[in-house]
Parts: sequence; structure tokens; C-alpha cells
Amino acid sequence: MTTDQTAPTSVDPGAPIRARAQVVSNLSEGEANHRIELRVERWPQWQPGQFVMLAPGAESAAPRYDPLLPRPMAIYTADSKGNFDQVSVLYKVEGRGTRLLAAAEPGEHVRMVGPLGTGFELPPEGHHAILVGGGTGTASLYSLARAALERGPVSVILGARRAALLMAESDFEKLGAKLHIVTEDGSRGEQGLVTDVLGPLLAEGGDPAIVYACGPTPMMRACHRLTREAGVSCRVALENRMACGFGACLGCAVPMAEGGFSLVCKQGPVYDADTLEWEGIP
Amino acid sequence: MTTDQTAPTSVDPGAPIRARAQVVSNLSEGEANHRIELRVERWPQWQPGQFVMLAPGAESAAPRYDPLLPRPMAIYTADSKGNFDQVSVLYKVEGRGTRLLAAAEPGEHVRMVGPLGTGFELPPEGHHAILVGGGTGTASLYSLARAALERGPVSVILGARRAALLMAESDFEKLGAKLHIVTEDGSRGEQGLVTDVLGPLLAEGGDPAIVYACGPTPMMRACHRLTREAGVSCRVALENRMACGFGACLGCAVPMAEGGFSLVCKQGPVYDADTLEWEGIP
Amino acid sequence: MSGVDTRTNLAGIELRNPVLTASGTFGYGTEFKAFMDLRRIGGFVAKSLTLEPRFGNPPPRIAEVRAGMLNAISLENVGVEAFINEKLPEIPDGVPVIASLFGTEIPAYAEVAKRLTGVPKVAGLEVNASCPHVKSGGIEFGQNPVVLAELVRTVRAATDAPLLVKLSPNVTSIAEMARVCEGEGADGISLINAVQAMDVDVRSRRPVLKNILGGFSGPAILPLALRMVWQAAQAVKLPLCGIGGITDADDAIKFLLCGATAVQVGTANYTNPMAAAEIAEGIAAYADANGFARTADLTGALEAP
Amino acid sequence: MSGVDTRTNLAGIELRNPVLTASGTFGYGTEFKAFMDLRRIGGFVAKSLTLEPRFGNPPPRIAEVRAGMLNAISLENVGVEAFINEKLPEIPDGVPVIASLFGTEIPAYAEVAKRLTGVPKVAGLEVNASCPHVKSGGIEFGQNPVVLAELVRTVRAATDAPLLVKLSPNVTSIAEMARVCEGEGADGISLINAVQAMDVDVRSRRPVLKNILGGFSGPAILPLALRMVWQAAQAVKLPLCGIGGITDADDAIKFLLCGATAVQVGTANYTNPMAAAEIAEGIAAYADANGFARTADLTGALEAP
Ligand SMILES: Cc1cc2nc3c(=O)[nH]c(=O)nc-3n(C[C@H](O)[C@H](O)[C@H](O)COP(=O)(O)OP(=O)(O)OC[C@H]3O[C@@H](n4cnc5c(N)ncnc54)[C@H](O)[C@@H]3O)c2cc1C
Ligand SMILES: Cc1cc2nc3c(=O)[nH]c(=O)nc-3n(C[C@H](O)[C@H](O)[C@H](O)COP(=O)(O)OP(=O)(O)OC[C@H]3O[C@@H](n4cnc5c(N)ncnc54)[C@H](O)[C@@H]3O)c2cc1C
Ligand SMILES: Cc1cc2nc3c(=O)[nH]c(=O)nc-3n(C[C@H](O)[C@H](O)[C@H](O)COP(=O)(O)O)c2cc1C
Ligand SMILES: Cc1cc2nc3c(=O)[nH]c(=O)nc-3n(C[C@H](O)[C@H](O)[C@H](O)COP(=O)(O)O)c2cc1C
Ligand code: FES
Ligand code: FES
Repeated sequence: MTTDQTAPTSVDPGAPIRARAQVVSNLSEGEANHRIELRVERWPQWQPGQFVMLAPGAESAAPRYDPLLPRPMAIYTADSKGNFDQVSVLYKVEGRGTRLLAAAEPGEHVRMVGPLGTGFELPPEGHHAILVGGGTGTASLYSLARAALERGPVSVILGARRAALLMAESDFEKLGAKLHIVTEDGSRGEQGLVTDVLGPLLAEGGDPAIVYACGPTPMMRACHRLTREAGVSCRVALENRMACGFGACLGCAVPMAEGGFSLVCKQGPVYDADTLEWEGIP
Repeated sequence: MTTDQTAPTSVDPGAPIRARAQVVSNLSEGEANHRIELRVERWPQWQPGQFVMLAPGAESAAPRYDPLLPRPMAIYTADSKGNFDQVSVLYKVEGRGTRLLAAAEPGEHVRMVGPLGTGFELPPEGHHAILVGGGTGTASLYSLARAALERGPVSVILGARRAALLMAESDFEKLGAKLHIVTEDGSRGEQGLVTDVLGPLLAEGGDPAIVYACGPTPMMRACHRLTREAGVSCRVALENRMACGFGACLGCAVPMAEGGFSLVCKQGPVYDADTLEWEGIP
Repeated sequence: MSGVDTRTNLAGIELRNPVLTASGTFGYGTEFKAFMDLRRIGGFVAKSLTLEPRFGNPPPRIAEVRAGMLNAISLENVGVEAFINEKLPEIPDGVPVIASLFGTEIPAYAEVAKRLTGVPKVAGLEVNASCPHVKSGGIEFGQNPVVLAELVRTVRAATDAPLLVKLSPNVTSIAEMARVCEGEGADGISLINAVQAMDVDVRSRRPVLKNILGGFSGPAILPLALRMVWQAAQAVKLPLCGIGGITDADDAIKFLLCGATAVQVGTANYTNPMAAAEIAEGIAAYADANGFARTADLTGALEAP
Repeated sequence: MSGVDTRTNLAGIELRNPVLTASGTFGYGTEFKAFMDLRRIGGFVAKSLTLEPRFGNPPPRIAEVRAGMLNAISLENVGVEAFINEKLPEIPDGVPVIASLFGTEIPAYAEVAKRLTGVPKVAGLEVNASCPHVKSGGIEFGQNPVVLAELVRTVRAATDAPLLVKLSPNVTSIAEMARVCEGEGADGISLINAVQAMDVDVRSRRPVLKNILGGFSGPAILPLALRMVWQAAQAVKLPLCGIGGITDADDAIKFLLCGATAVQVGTANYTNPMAAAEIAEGIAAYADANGFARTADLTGALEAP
């Protein structure tokens, strides 16, 4: 064969890798709290808010073409274990892809690409970081909470329709951040919406605040509105549909306030909420 | 709803059923010898040589559209266990469908339809039944061998390319039929083709013989040629591609010597070899 | 669910529910009696008929592809007389049978249509326009608007039975073909037939079908079929019967929302002989859960800009 | 495997191996440099370019369907100047780049072709004929033989670079369109582009794409694409570049056997960014195992009656 199989022509330190990641464990605490731990070699540097594209299910003996596309999932944790890294993802069983992912067993391999996207900047010194997570968006905030707590006070508001859909509650509890739980049906924590907690919190005064929100679009939009009224800056992490995750398909574009589009998988998923054209976000 | 959900309008005693069969066990002794035991309620009467259509893999949490079509598989055994029946299939992991089937675990469900087709007539009294199985065709002959042994002498010739592809050898051994093993590479039994054994056997004389062959088309064609020369009748069970298995798609048609086509899933899979137009059998 | 009215009228044919089965995938109906009461479905379209019995293509006639299958059965059928005398008597009363018909010449279509008109249990006719037209050098009737117009006109003149025309998807503009059917007096349109396709076995380096080309059906073709139904619904007022890759109730509902009055289930009958009945029940459950008093209200209920 | 010669010449473009990547699925090439050495593939076709930068459609722009996906990205691209000045310099030497171009008017195509002619690293041009033509009321250029002829003629007159024309699959006769390209002086034909399709979310009762209609790609469309490549190969002598659903080496080999000189990998780049390189290596391994000294000998090697 005349092709040469040399290494990639250029590799940045933070450039994403493609890996056959081995499943270390894949545990479920109910539909919204599946946690998969993956063993990855040569895992690059990453930031909270970045994500991976995970194949919808383990490589099994038979190739699978349906479901086809990899699923974007926030990096929940990534820790060095010596000569490899262990990357974990916290996911909700939503549809066909995540259902197959939940069936992946220890020892099997899951194809993944990552870390991808542009993550969160940590809160400026002396700021009170308020993290607002709704539904699967909660998973995107956990590593941010961990890092932010080393710099200053952190409050976390987690919301869901009902108790079983709350994600990562116990993990956030263990971190020691100030935790507010809200459910729409009152089956856990306060009854109501995350904004019912965010509003009063912003009004409290004290340290200057910065809000980080990730969840359903209407929730993020409402958070943005409250922060604007309070003159507080707001970062959101979008959860849009993606095909590639690394800028090749242009499928994940969202409209910007100044006109034009931005690729959630590259410029995002984290945005200053002021820069987005909220009417056009799916 | 205005539809009424009454039972089928007419049910013959041997009419096929559609079942979600529960996997009792699914054991492998290598690529050509996977045996799946299925628990089926209300299993109808059946004959050796009939088959079932088995979904390519267990119903998992996520519906699967690829691979799509059910796979035809001979009924290996079917035994009453009181208020249910246990149906077994012996299969080779050939492609994507059987690979997924091999991953079905006890307790899971596999969709099946059966019993289908027209099976073997047992050998006439006083006849020496010679069963010739090649590759996966071997599985179609096992229940025939069991039944035929109750009526008279049975010889079995099993062939494969290499030892690992021989099917059901130990089960046939246990039956107590006279067993001849042939492999093309000589890795087990005699080196050669099943016809190398069949020829001499037909020449031996003694009881009038009847040959039953199931395997690759060239093998069955060669068996047919030998029987014709010896003036012995020959039945073959065809292993054609099927989509439905019960006469609805017309996909399994094979050409007949007298012109026209016959549906392998209904008139077959068992044929008097003289009636087929061998040139046109895939 | 008891409250939902599932009845519908397709091109003058009264159906108990909007789920039919597609021609060539349900035999002559008899093959499915072992698996279910045929009155659980709206009705069925029988294998396409010619005047005389015909043989089909030599094998292999079918092959699996990703999320679908190919077939090249071609013209095989028992002929119109055997259908009337041997197959129809086996069908229980109260099951609307739509007879599908085709030929390689236009007059042959008209003959079959005449013979089937007025036959008890035959609730309507479906003209299979995906048949190669001998005079146009093998181009399908449904691929040429002029030929299609003549075909529909001629069959329309030969019968007063409810007349559906089943369109080929292998065309540049399905809207144009739908308008031809409307202009020539069809009562409804069924779409789509199988998509012309091909596959190859790289081991033998041969086409997987003896006929080389075949018809592609199954879950894989749904998005193409749905697009064509939607485009036809924009183009004509005729009732539409949506076909292509329907495997579960959600699939069927998509076609209704895009404007179909009824649907036909094809390849899914092979993977589950009770598929059509289960889909009919699923549509009713959906209507009930979403506040539709009648499943017929789902037709065209797509919320599109 | 060392003995197999994988080089090929596609319409005057020298390729290291017959595997390219398809326009719109490989960005401007730069996005894949992190995953592999681009010299492992034959080359790539860049995202289709217009004279000026353009925005695409509002979201949602993509959706998954069974064994495939839909997209409605539309015209989004950085424009020909930014491509030349910002993207091309990032591409390592020795990687043939095929620039894809489109417009809503014929003169705009010619302008882009002129601007790209003679630009270093641009080994050839591919005319994307699946773009809606404003003058024909939104019908794609590739859906009307007269319009297609004018398009190819005009672009041919504007450039002496190797010229591929990429055909739309949404036509009655792909053979006719292929003959038009041959007649008007194209050097080769790429086929197929994405299949026009649609899907609906039954929960919201809305189309899954904001644009309603989109292009269908991925494993599901392979049998349709393969049929069209085979039909084009029967109709013209021009070299063909086969596209549609190619996911592994066997898929690519099918297209070569049916007459394609090279192939393009599209949607598979998303599920595996190294797919094209792995496919190129798989083709060489197949050739070696099956006694072909050159992968180019696979072209047209189908054993058909
Ligand atoms: C940057 C990012 C990070 C995310 N992080 C997490 C996380 O940590 N944990 C978690 O549980 N979920 C996360 N999500 C959402 C997750 O990707 C979807 O829930 C998941 O793709 C649904 O797949 P499915 O097969 O279960 O559902 P299906 O509905 O079967 O998916 C069908 C198709 O829709 C797409 N899709 C559907 N919903 C979404 C969605 N909300 N976002 C993106 N694509 C979608 C899928 O990719 C697929 O193409 C994240 C999404 C993004 C964009
Ligand atoms: C009546 C009958 C009885 C059979 N009994 C047995 C048995 O007891 N044990 C056993 O191991 N095998 C048996 N076979 C063969 C078995 O059906 C095929 O090996 C199996 O379908 C291959 O499926 P796959 O997904 O592994 O292969 P794939 O190659 O991935 O199958 C792809 C497609 O080709 C079809 N196909 C491929 N090869 C065959 C074939 N030889 N026969 C029918 N369809 C085929 C499949 O149905 C499918 O549609 C029988 C076949 C028939 C017709
Ligand atoms: C094996 C087979 C045979 C078919 N025969 C006919 C036929 O005789 N007449 C006809 O109009 N359509 C025929 N069709 C097409 C189907 O009726 C249907 O239009 C097509 O399969 C698409 O629907 P599906 O994807 O649900 O199968 C046939 C399809 C298959 C798979
Ligand atoms: C997201 C996306 C964007 C595309 N953009 C273009 C494009 O700009 N120009 C073009 O000629 N084809 C475009 N295509 C079509 C592909 O090049 C290819 O023809 C098609 O996807 C079929 O191949 P596949 O099944 O391997 O993806 C696009 C396809 C996808 C999925
Ligand atoms: S997901 Fe493909 S460009 Fe963002
Ligand atoms: S397999 Fe369908 S008719 Fe025989």
C-alpha cells in the first residue's frame, strides 16, 4: 500500500482525540442518573463545560447503523489514574441512544471523541457563583462547581419536573456548595421553578454575583431575563442537537444577537447569555 | 376505540403462532454451535424439517431496525414442559443477525414465528435413511434423525470445511445413528466431501435407501446426482433467503423442473430433489 | 381510549380504522389469518393482479440492506380469476379488500379493472403505476406524466369503483404526478411504492439480486416517503394513503399529520405479522392521549410554518 | 498489502487512493487534522462555496432518522476569499483539495469557478448541482436537464481545472443527467447528493427541521446511491465518484465494482472522524486479498449478467 500511516500532522495540547474508551463501570440510580466511567489513554487537557461525543451504545460484535449519530455529553469528571485517565459522564436515559448506552457493560468499548467545545471561564475573584441546573443540564455544571469552590462562594440551584429527574443531587451535596432543590411537583425540595429561587438570591446583595445556567431553553431564557434585570452577568451552556461535535457539519448553529450564527460545538456550548438571539434557539 | 380485538378468525391445529419467546439458555460451543433454548406458550404441532423465523437478536429496551428481517432457523428440538414448550435452535454465527442473536441472554425475549413450512415425510418402512448434512444444513436433520431411528436404520454423514464448522456432532453421536464425519481440510474425520462417503454407501446395497440432504446448494446438487445414478430417491431441505417465512412476500421462490416457481417457506423447505430446477437455485 | 372514533373514509371506501396493509406484503390476506383477526385492521391491499397468472423473477429475489430490504418479485401473481374464485372466499366478511392491478400495457390494466368492478368484498381498486411500460421502453408508467395520464384516464373509464393510483417514488416531481391523477379523475392517491435500488455482495462481486435492480422498502425509506406525501398533500385535494417504512404507530401518525387520510403497512408485516393491528391500536391511543376525538382529525394536523 | 497500488486518476486529478471525503461533511479539512494525517486519504471536497460568505438556515438544522440523518444547513459557507486566504493555508501539502461551488444563479457559479482556477492546492472543482435555482422557481439545477446543461456549459467555459459535476438524486432519470454532463464537457461526475426528505416529531407535531425539508444521508441511502452510480456507469464513459451512505470499506468497494473510479465518504465522518482513512486502508486490503494488483482494477469489476 502506498499510503503512509504517520501521526496527525499537527496536534495542539488541547486538541480532541478519538478513542475506543473501555467501560470501567456503568451504574444507574434511576432514569436520570446513569453514570458511566470510561478508561481513556492520552486524555488531553480539558475545562469544565466541555463535552464528549459518545457513540450510542457499546461497540458490540455486530456493527450498528441505527441509532447512528454520537450523542453529546458533558464531561462530568476526568481524573488521572497514572498512565490512563478515567472520564465519567452522568446521563439521563432519554431515548434510543442513551438506552443502548445504559446497556454497555464493564469491559466493553464505547467510541468517543473529545474534549470538545469551549468551556466555562471560572468566576472572577471575589464573585459569588450561582449555578442553575435544570434536567440534564445539571451534569454540565458539576465540574464547574468543583473548580469554582476553590475560588469563592458557590450556590447551586437544581431543578427538575419531579424528584426522579433530579440529577447529581448527592454529588453536589458532597461538594459542600450551598444547595437549593426545586421540583415542579414538589416531590423533592421546594415546589416551583429554579427561577423562584434565583430571583430572591440575586436580590440578596452581598458579593457581586455571576450566574451559570444549563438546562432547557425556556429555563435559561428566564434566568437570563432575571440576571439582566439584576445587572448580573450570565453564562449559559446550550444543549443543542449535534451530528459531529467538532465543527464539520454546521448542524449545531444558533443565531446570535448581532446577527449570524455560532457553532455550539466550537464557539459554545458556553455563551454569554447577552450574545444569543434567544428567539431562534430551539 | 371501535376496533374489536377478538382472537384470530380461524386457527388450524398446526397453524403457526407469533410469540415473544423467552430465552431459557443460549450457549455456545464455538461459532457453528450456538444453541438457544426458548420458552414458548401454546406451541403447535410440528414436524421435523419445519422451521421458525427468529428475530435477529433479543428485543432490547431500544427497538432495532437494523438488521431488520427475521432469520429462518430449523427447529432443532421442541419438547413439552407441562404448560409450556421448550423450542431449541442450533445455529452458526454467520453474519450480523446471528451475532446479535448470540448476545441474547437468559430472561430476554426473542420474537419468533413458527412452526413454518412443510417438513420431512419419515422414511418408508424397511428403508435405510441416509442423512447428509453440510454446514448449517446439519441442524435441519437432527429431529428427522431422532424420528427416523424409531422406524429403521439411519446413517448420518456430516461435513464441513473444517472441524470448527461441524455442527451437532456430539448430539448425533448420542442418538446412536451410524455417523460419518468428513472435513475438507481433514481436521476432523475423513478428509474430503460428504459425497465421497455417500457414493460408496449407496453402492453397498442392502435395504433400499432414501437420502435426505441439507446444506450448501452444490452439495445438495451433488447428492442428487449420486442418488439419481443409484436409482435412490432424494429429499433436500433448501436454505434460501426469506423475508416473511409464511408465503406473504414471494421472496423465497425457487424454479421447478416442470416450470414455474415454488415457495420454499410454504411448499418447502423440503423437496423431492427431482422436482427442482437445480440450475436456478441460488 | 374507548372514546376515540377510528373510522375514516378513504376515497369512498369506509374503513374501520386508517391502517391498511400494502400490496405485495400481505399476500392475498389469507396468509395472516393465523396471526390475527383481520377485522383489527382497516383493510388490506392484495398482491397486484394481472389478467392471467404470471411468474416472477428468478431468485435471489430479496436481500436485506441497512434498515430495509430489496425485492425483485416482479409480476408474480395468481391472476384475477384465481383471486376472485380462490382467494376472496377465504377472506372474512367485513374486511375491505382493495385489489391492486397492473400490466405492461394500458389496455391490460383496464381489463383487470373491469373484471374486478362489482365483485363482492372488493371495496376499491389500486392502480400500481410502478410497473415498467413496454411501449415507453421500460420506463415505469408512473415516471412519465403523459403515460400516467393516459393510464388513469383509461382505467377510470373502465370502472366506477373507488379508484386509488399508487405512485412511483422514482420521479423528479411527485407533485406533478399527483396533479395528473387528480386531473384524470382518480379518487385517491397511494404513495410511495418501493424505491428503485441495488446492492452488491463484495465476496462474490455480484449484485445481491438476480435482477440486479430491485425495490427498496422498510424503515430506511420513511423520510423520503414522508416528504413525498407532504408534497402531494400541498399539490392536490385528493385523499392520500401514505406508505413507506411504517413500522410503529408513531411512524403512521407522521403520515397522517403530513396529510394522509390512511396509511399502508408493508415490510413491517414480515418482521411482525400483527404489526398493522398494533399500529391501528397505537394511533387510537395517541389520539386519545392528545385530545383528538377522531383519528381522522390527525390528518393534516402538522404544525408547520 | 504492501504490493497493492492504490493510486488513481479521477477526471485528471491524481489521488493517492480512491477515497475522498464529501462536501459539507469534512468542513474545510482543518477540523480533521487533530484526528489523522490528511495524507491517509485520497483528498477531500471542501464545503460548497459561494462568492460571498453566507449564513445558513435557522435551527434545528439536523435530525437523526433510522440509519441516517437529515440536514438543512443550506448555503452556509465562509465565501471563496476566506477559503483561499484562511482555510487553504492550513492544509498540508500533498493533500488534493477539490473545491465545491454553488450559487442560486448560473453566472455566480462561473464567478466562483474562475476565482478558484489556478489557486495552489486546489486540484479540481466540483459543481454542486443540488442547489435551488432561483429562476426555475426553486427547482434544483440538477433536476432539469436544460438548466443543468447551461450550468455545466457555463462553468466549463470559465475554467480549465478538472471539473466534476455533482448530481442530485431527486430525478426521474439519473442517466439523462449524466449524459448532459458528458455532453457539456465535464471531466467527471460525483453522485449522489443528499436525498430530499422530511421527518416529523409526533410529540410536538412539528417537522424536525425548521426548514421542513432536508437532505437525507447516511447508511440508509446506500442502495439508492449505488443504483444511480450503476445506471450512470451504463450511460456515460466519464469517470464517476460514488457517494452515499459509505460507512466501511465494503460499502466503498460496492461503488467501485459498480463503476466508480473513486468514492466520497460523508456522514460517516461524523460517527468516526477517521472513517475515510480506515476505508482507504480496507480497500487496499480487499484488493490484496482478492488478487487485484491495483485498487483501480476494482472499478467496474462487477460480475453482472
Ligand atoms: C454540549 C451538550 C452536553 C450534554 N450533556 C449531557 C449530559 O451530561 N448528560 C445528559 O444526560 N445529557 C446531556 N446532553 C443531552 C444529550 O445529548 C441528549 O439527551 C441525548 O443526545 C439524547 O439522546 P437519546 O438517544 O437518548 O435521545 P433521542 O431522542 O433518541 O435522540 C435522537 C436525536 O436527537 C438528538 N438529541 C435529542 N435530544 C437532544 C439534546 N437535548 N441535545 C442534543 N441532542 C439531542 C440526538 O443526538 C439524536 O441525534 C448534552 C447535550 C449537549 C449538546
Ligand atoms: C429453512 C431454513 C432453515 C435454516 N436453519 C438453520 C439452522 O438451523 N441453523 C443455522 O445456523 N442456520 C440455518 N439457516 C440459515 C440461516 O437462516 C442463515 O445462516 C442466517 O439467516 C444468516 O443470518 P445472519 O444475520 O447471521 O447473516 P447475514 O449474512 O448478515 O444475513 C443477511 C441476510 O441474508 C439472509 N441470509 C443470508 N444467508 C442466508 C441463508 N443461508 N439462508 C437464509 N437466509 C440467509 C438473512 O436472512 C438476511 O436477510 C436456515 C435457513 C433456512 C432457509
Ligand atoms: C416483497 C415486496 C413485494 C411488493 N409487491 C408489490 C406489488 O405487487 N404491488 C405494489 O403496488 N407494491 C408492491 N410492493 C411495494 C409495497 O406495497 C410498498 O409500497 C413498499 O414496500 C413501501 O412500503 P414499506 O416500506 O412499508 O414496505 C412490494 C413490496 C415488497 C417488499
Ligand atoms: C450536514 C451536511 C452538509 C452537506 N453539505 C453539502 C454541501 O455543502 N455541498 C454538497 O455538494 N453536498 C453537501 N452534503 C451532501 C454530502 O456531500 C453527500 O453527498 C451526502 O451526504 C451523501 O453522502 P453520505 O450518505 O455519505 O453522507 C452535505 C451533507 C451533510 C450531511
Ligand atoms: S455539531 Fe457539527 S458543526 Fe457543531
Ligand atoms: S419467505 Fe416470504 S413467501 Fe417465502
